[in-house]
Amino acid sequence: MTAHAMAHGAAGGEHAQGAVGVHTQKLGMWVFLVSEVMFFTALIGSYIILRWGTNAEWPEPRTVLAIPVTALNTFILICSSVSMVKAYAAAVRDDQAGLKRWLLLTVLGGATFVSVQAFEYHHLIEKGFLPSSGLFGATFYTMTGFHGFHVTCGVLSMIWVTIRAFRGKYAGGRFQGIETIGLYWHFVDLVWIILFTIVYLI
Amino acid sequence: MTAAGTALPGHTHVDDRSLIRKYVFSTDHKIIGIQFLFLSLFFLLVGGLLAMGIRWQLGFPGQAMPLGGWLPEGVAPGGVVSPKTYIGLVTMHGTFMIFFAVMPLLVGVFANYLIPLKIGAPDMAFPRLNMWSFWLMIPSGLLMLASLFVLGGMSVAGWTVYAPLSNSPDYTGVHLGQQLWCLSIVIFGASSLLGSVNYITTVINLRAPGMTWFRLPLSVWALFITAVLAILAVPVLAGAVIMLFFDQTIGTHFYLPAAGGQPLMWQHLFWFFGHPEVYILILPAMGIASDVIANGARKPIFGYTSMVWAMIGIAFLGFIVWGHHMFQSGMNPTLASAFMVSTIVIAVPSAIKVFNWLGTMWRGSIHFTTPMLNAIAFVSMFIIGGLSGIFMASTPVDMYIHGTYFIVAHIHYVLFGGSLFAIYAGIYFWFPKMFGKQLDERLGKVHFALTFVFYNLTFFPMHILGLGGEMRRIYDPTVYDYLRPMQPINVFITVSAFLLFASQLLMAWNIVRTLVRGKKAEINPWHDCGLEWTVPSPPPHGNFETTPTVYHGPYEFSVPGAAQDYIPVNQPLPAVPEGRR
Amino acid sequence: MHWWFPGNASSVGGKVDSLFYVILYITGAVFVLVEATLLIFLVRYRRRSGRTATYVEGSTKAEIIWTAIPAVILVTLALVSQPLWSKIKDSDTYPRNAVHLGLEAKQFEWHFTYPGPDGRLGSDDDFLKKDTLHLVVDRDYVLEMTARDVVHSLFIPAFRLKQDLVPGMDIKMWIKPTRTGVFEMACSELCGLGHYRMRGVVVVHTPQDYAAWLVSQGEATAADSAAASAGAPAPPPPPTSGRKGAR
Amino acid sequence: MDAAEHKAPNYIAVWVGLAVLTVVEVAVVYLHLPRRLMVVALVFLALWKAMLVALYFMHLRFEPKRLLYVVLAPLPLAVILVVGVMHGFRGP
Repeated sequence: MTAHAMAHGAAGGEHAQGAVGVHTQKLGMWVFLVSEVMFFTALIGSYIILRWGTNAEWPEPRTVLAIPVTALNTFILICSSVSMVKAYAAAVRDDQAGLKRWLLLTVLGGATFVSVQAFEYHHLIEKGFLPSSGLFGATFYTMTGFHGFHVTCGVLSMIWVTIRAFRGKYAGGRFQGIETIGLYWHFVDLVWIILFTIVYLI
Repeated sequence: MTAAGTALPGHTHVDDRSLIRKYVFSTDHKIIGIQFLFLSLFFLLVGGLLAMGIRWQLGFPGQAMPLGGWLPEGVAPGGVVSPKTYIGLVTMHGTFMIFFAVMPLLVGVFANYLIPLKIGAPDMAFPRLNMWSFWLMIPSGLLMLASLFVLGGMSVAGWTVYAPLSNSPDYTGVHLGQQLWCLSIVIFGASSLLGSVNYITTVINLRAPGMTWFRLPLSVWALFITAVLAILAVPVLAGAVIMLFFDQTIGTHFYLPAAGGQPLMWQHLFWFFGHPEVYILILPAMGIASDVIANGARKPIFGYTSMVWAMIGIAFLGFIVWGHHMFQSGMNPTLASAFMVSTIVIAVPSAIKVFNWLGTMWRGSIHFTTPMLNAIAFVSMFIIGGLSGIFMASTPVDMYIHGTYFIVAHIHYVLFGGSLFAIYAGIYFWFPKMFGKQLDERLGKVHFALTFVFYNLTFFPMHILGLGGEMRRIYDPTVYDYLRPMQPINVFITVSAFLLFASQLLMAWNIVRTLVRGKKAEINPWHDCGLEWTVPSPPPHGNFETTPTVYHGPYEFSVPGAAQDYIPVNQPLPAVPEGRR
Repeated sequence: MHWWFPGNASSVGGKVDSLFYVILYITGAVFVLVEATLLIFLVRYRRRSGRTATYVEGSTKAEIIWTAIPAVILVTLALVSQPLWSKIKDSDTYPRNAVHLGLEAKQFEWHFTYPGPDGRLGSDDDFLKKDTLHLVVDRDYVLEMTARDVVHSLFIPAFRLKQDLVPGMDIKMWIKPTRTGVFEMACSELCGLGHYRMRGVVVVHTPQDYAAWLVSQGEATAADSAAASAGAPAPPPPPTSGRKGAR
Repeated sequence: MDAAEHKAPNYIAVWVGLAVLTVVEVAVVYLHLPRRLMVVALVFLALWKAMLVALYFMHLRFEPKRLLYVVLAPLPLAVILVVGVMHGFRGP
């Protein structure tokens, strides 16, 4: 939507604005996310297939997983999504202080999410719920594990982006990088919204 | 690594990058394409060597292989291929050829090299990601190579690694080999993903002024559509393989029925990737062949628009036909019928393409250059591969020929007769641009003729074997009474295959000799219209001094009223003719 | 001589074969036409001095023709294939009075379960035979198949039948032999190191021979078999006539 | 430039919306509704939340239509895959 005037500076120079009317970096990220959708389709699809496509026995997720904690964690991830989008809004306004503050909050939110997930894993494993504990264990750890891996990657790149922000790399309207990484961040949030519902609640 | 750079002829332009940046960790799409070229030709050789092992055992079961005595006792006791080694060879031949030879040859080499040059861009949209796409192939390939030598042996589950055979060492004794296979494929998926993101973004956003969608060369269209297929299909494979890896390592049971898992789910996920993969392996070949045929016939491509729509149709339908690999798998027979219909429908766009190639040659002025010869071979062999596919599409007939040598013949008519001939056409065609030197035409034609003959002698008889009921992937067909009379065919195939392999060395020799002391190539040796032929050979870093402007479609050959029989796309058409593009 | 289909010996084989020949003739004709056209074009339109290529961009009429014709032919093929397919693979259409046999595949062995004198599978008098399937000619059978370890595939070339056996799934296949003799069966899905030697045979008997075989196996009394047939020859060597015959 | 630049969506409102929907989701689970109703409600709520994120946080509402097509491309394939495989297993 926004970055038209700032198209330069990214790889490709004068070509940055192309036929779809979308910045090259943003388009690239979207194409990448499309493939991520297919990756999670394989994992989530397998879960759906194994749980509802066959006659396998399936425990009530509530009886195994702690829903209140995870609901809180979901809320934390949503908050980090909001802080991300606020960081982006600040970058568009060239409000550098706001950008740094919101980015730090985002990193914090993401890191908290991963920590809570690690805590949850630890707890579940102590209870004896393992990847080898039937299909539910297998699908649960695979899906949430790969989501957690994505969040971790997101946190790491967000730390890198924050460092760059402190160095003033996004000043003067060069905010395309913030929007691009933001897309990834929101996508991870979106996947979690789906996962939380179909793995924990249903 | 591949020492691609060292063989490059000297650059004259000013370029202040260090040698390592220029030739090893280069972000230049042309260098990356050339790196892919040498890497995948190496794997083509590996895959070919493995095939020779397979053929020896099938032609002369139980006899010591020439040089087989050099192999360790565990692999080939007394020089004879053991059953385990045999299935390993079958598995790794397929794996190397599909993932590490043909796919990178088509996508890694030609998409990288051609897309920016042909659309008038200075480089890919994300040059650094592009570099990573190549450098991820290295660990992926190394892991796959390493899996040949690890404890427990290489994967023996076929290139389709059907679960549960691949799930557990209980069934085959293979553990590390299969795990490395999985890791390698996941890394391969990441590499392919980075490449595809680049190709798609580049084609959408970096086209030069005037290079509209329907002025794109068909090769670029094909590579673009291929990238779309890859981006949608490869992640599914990655997901499926990761679950397989977990089954092997951390005790999950995705595909193990004992704990409620579903072996058929592997087949579904694999073929959901696998069938688009088939088109990933053939669409770029179609695109390359289209470019070369228009050039060789000195005529515009017949029905350019329908060629584009046929490819789009193939890509779309390619996602709803995966079940035809599983007709006999115990899948719901009603669903199989649905897959039969979609499979049969997908033959139509393929037919359209063949007719359009014929239409392109009709009333042309066909120059029998080496690239053109290979492209013609591509068309004629693809016809056979396409027609033999119809037998499998019909579910009752498939019941008999499924899993027999008929399938092996079919896949090789499509992947060797189709893809590889087009790859050869592409290499002969663009080699002068890549290296600034012209491959020896005479040697090229000899190579073509020998390949064409021995290729057909190798693979055509496999149809007969299949109809006689010979199963694929069996170590020793002479175990069966009804197969024994056909053993002479196997011997014949084996001899032909050896000669086919030997013929390929001619090409290797041609490449090496040309690189060392080849004839210097002109800027536009084939008198082609594409943008890549308007820049020096090899093109400088950044490709174009000024961004070119495109005035018309890619195949303006023999335009009436024009001074020469081709009009480069960056020159306007003469005023009169009725051709609009 | 043996470089083609093994002689057919089942109720569906003839239909599969004729469908194959239909496709072979169609594709063969297309093959000859298209490749001949290609060759003619290559000769006729080769580069010659004094002749230039004609600038043609395409023809909508031609495109429509060569889209429509293959489409019609192919859809017809699908329509022709569909009923035969359902008849072979859809277990709802199998004959009601068919004899049910069990088959469990494990690595490199076929375990066939026979219903015994009571004719019902799953009762005490069931008996098991490895790697050999004994059938009576012209009788309907339904194989109830599963696999113990990995995916196998039962392939009886002379019957033109093939069906994967998947662990955890029960799959039924209808068989009706039409000719006596001994026919080989194989596994056609890679199932491990011994895949190539997962061989078995189908012995198709006349009713009398079958009864005698049952007696010889101790699975039926002479009285039972006498009821089924008159005068069965003593220990019956499997008939060797028609062995994988291509007659 | 385009619309979004001028009227940036109210991100806080979206955030509140997401938070409320999450609470409703958890409530639905503990309400002991009939199973089928619960599943339908949960799927509906999850899709609603996902839409909010995609449309506002990822700005899809303000992007050109053509980008939307790119983004939506995999969804039918995902449905085809899951539905296809589930039908692939023989009926009970």
